[in-house]
Amino acid sequence: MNALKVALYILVFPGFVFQSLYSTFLEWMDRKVYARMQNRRGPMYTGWAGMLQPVADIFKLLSKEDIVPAQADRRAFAFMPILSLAAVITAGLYIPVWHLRSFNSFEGDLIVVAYLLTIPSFSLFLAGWFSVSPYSLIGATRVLTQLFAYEVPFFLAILTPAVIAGSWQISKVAVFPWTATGHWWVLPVELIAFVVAILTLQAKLERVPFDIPEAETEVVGGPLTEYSGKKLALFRLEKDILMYVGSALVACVFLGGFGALPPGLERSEIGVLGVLLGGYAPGVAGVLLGAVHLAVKTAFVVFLLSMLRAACARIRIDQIVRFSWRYLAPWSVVQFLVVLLFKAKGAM
Amino acid sequence: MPKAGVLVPELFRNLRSRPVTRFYPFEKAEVPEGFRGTPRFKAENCIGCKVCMRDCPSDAIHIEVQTLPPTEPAVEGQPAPKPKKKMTMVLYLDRCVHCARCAEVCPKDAIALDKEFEVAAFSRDSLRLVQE
Amino acid sequence: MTVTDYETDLKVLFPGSEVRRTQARTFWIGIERDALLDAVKTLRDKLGIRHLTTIVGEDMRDHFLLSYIVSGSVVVVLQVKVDREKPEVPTLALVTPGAAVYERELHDLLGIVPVGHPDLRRQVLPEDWPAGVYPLRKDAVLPKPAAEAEGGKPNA
Amino acid sequence: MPETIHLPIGPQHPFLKEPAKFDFDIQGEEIVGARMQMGYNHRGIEKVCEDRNYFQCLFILERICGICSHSHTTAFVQAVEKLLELEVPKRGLYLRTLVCELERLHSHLLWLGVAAHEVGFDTLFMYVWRDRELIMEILEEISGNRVNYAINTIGGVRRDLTEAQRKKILASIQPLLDRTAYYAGIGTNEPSFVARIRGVGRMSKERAIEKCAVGPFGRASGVDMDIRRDDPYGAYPELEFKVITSDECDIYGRVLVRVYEIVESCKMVKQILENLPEGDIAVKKVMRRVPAGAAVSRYEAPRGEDVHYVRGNGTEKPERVKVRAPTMANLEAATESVVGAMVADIPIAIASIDPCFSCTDRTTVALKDRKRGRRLTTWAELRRYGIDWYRKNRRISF
Repeated sequence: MNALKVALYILVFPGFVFQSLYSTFLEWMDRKVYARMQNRRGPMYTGWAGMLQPVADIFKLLSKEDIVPAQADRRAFAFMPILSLAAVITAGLYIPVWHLRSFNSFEGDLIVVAYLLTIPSFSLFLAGWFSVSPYSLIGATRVLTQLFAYEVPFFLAILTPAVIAGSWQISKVAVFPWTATGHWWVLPVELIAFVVAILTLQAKLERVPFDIPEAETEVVGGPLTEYSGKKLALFRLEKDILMYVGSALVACVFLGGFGALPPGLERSEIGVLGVLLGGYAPGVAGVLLGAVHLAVKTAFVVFLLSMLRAACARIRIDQIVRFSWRYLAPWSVVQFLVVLLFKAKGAM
Repeated sequence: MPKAGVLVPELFRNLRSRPVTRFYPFEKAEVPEGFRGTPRFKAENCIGCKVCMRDCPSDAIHIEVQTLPPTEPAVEGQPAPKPKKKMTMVLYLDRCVHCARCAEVCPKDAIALDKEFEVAAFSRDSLRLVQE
Repeated sequence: MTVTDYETDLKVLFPGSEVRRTQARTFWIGIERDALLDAVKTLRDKLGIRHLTTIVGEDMRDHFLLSYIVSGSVVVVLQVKVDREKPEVPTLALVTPGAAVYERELHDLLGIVPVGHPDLRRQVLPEDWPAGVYPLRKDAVLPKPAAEAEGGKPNA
Repeated sequence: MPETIHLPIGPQHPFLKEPAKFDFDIQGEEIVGARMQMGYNHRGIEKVCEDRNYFQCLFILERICGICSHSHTTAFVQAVEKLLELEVPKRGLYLRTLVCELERLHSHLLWLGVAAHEVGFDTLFMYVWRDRELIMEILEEISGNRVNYAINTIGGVRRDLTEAQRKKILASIQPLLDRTAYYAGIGTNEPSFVARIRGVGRMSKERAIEKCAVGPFGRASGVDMDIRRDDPYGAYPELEFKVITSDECDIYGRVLVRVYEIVESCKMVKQILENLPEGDIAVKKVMRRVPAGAAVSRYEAPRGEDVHYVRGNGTEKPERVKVRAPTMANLEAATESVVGAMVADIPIAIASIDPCFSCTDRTTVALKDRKRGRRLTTWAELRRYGIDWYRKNRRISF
């Protein structure tokens, strides 16, 4: 019975099926918002207002001819999309979707998720490396260079709320502002870390202005230049799910949670803001509200990402390294110091 | 001096305004007066001077002049009636560049360009227009 | 300096050649092949006319005529006759690097060899174009496409 | 010393809107060597013109390029008019110049959009192209079609401008100026965009002169050259305008030059429409036979100096037509300016001259294995192979 439940968790909710569907919805939203900001219409015809377009795109790719370059390492070439997809789905299982505790939650899952989210970058690098084409090679080295640029600020940023909450568990970090020991105003304190997290998440997702590894006009498709058919479809699905997991992670740790409290924590008085931003409800209502709450938060983060995509030009690889180490990393450290100062004063 | 996010107000303005994209295959754009579309032939005006053939830059027009056999027998003593001529224009639309030179040089206005702009086809044969 | 001043100066600088003026500010000067480099340098140093607009190659049937269009405040067309049997000219690419592309084009289309050109690759013709066929020569026999397009107008 | 990799770009590549081939030697992200190869768009138009009469040539030459189609016909008809010694009526010249300037507006806006797209700034690209429709609609209104206007004829223009059209164009100039000012603000203020164009693709004034660079590319390096002022034609002697130059010598300068040229062009369009003389638009009777002789005609196309050289021989057909498009003069220089920059700068640096390979080339090429130096296949073989493959494997015949 228990095994069946776990299988359901992994395959259906909050696992593969839910993640695929919700992430394609997020992709649709991203495309629609991006298009409207550019005064275009975006996807129109598949489903209501083109809602099924991302699904259709993936099915189209699945039905396309699959070509493997003659010089590429066939097994590694085929393995990379599966590896990265598996990594992001696993990471997604730790996101507290309907509940403030995911079924496999444990003390330290924040670290696990953060590490699992670096695997797609590495597999993308290896995918480019095994393709053996100049464009893939350049793209692959760019993936790695960019990884070194954004990874440290990203970690520093998402660990800041954890330090405040004094826990490495996503659900506890999420619910901390509404517990008896926490306060809702820890959320504005984390503002710098939130901005850094959004920027680095954009870099992780390789979207404008940080779509350097896949810059179409420069290196065609970057590491994915030689990919086609099913393998490319898997990579695309991975990209979508990565967007969902990344945004959901940022939303959870920075924007507060909603749902049932994990054991060992007590609830504080919920004010107006608490009701708006998160809070607590028991039973089925808690489950539903929790899920809706997370969906809305995630969509908000994706909206910010779309806006960032629309407002900028792509920068160069040397510029992102400089930007990251000159601004993002120092500011995350400053945020850390601020938080430590608060903690030392006993304010939290 | 560079300022971050200069485009953001415009982004929000556009988010609220109506998109400018037209639903092309369903809503067609109006072409202006004097649009140069497909050359159309009026056989009754044509005198068979073939100036259009001479000046067509892409060699897309072919005018055939066919002399029809007289319908009435010639009457003794009177001048023979002028033989009637039948004009046919073969237009190779796959070659036509829509420059309207034919319409411009035609002395009798036997060629005029219509407003048809969706002239793509799957085979060249369907682009060979015989107009009488 | 007015256009007339240029005319006087050009007549002084090119005493052996006829300086013909047309179209308000264009001067046509016929010069010898070997005098070309000096002429370009003279124009550049004495009159400040240094922008090489283009080089036009023509097949005049008994000889080739190259027109070097050099411009500044006025346009000077230096016309050089080239022997059909020995189609060679000194290269300008070392004096005016911008001339390199035009000389490559001449070499492709007319078969005129700019002697001393640093990089004489093919410029416009395909790599499987037959050697020795120069399309802009009047006597060139051009390869016809092997197949006709189906349904199209028959080739005359 | 890192390993040098050979990076081929083209003939097909997302950043190339038309086929051309570039070979770069790169070490990591840095470019250490650059070569280019044109000819993928060579259509033999110069040869074709020898076999056509002057009016046919006119329309063939118009199809050299989709963006600067009016440039080529104007340069050509000017040369023929010189040979025929025709005096074009004032109104004809003004209308011709009007289309010239409208074409420059639409070309520069197009370029700004493409440049933004090359650095991934798609939002600016969409906005600019949306507002470019203003100009496209005006051109459509005047000439009938959007791309090849076919407005020129030997001895004048083919269509007159009605009073209603004149008013309509005048009304749409001000919104366009406002939008241009806004884009100038975005182009110089958005940090990510400025970071990509400032100091990139440098070309010194000396090198630009040596390489005979023309147009906005040369002017952005401080080469003060503009055919409209130096060798005036059309209605330009009677118009007031500034020649925009910049000493930035980089892509930033080229953006500035083009944006301010848009403003100048708007002013010129206004002047033309306000002072449009009455009268004929074309010479009534034009000789079909052009006397023997040669004429050079220079024209300031949106991309720079466009030159046509026409030699008549007393018949209806020209003896020789030579076209030198502005991209031809700039492309080598632009390729050179990339050396020392980074791979990411290639698209924007090449695009900064607004390359138009259709203009520059006027056939096809075999694939060649560079390492082993042997020919792999010709286009004809490749085409045959493709057809056979599909017939065999997909049962599709062509």
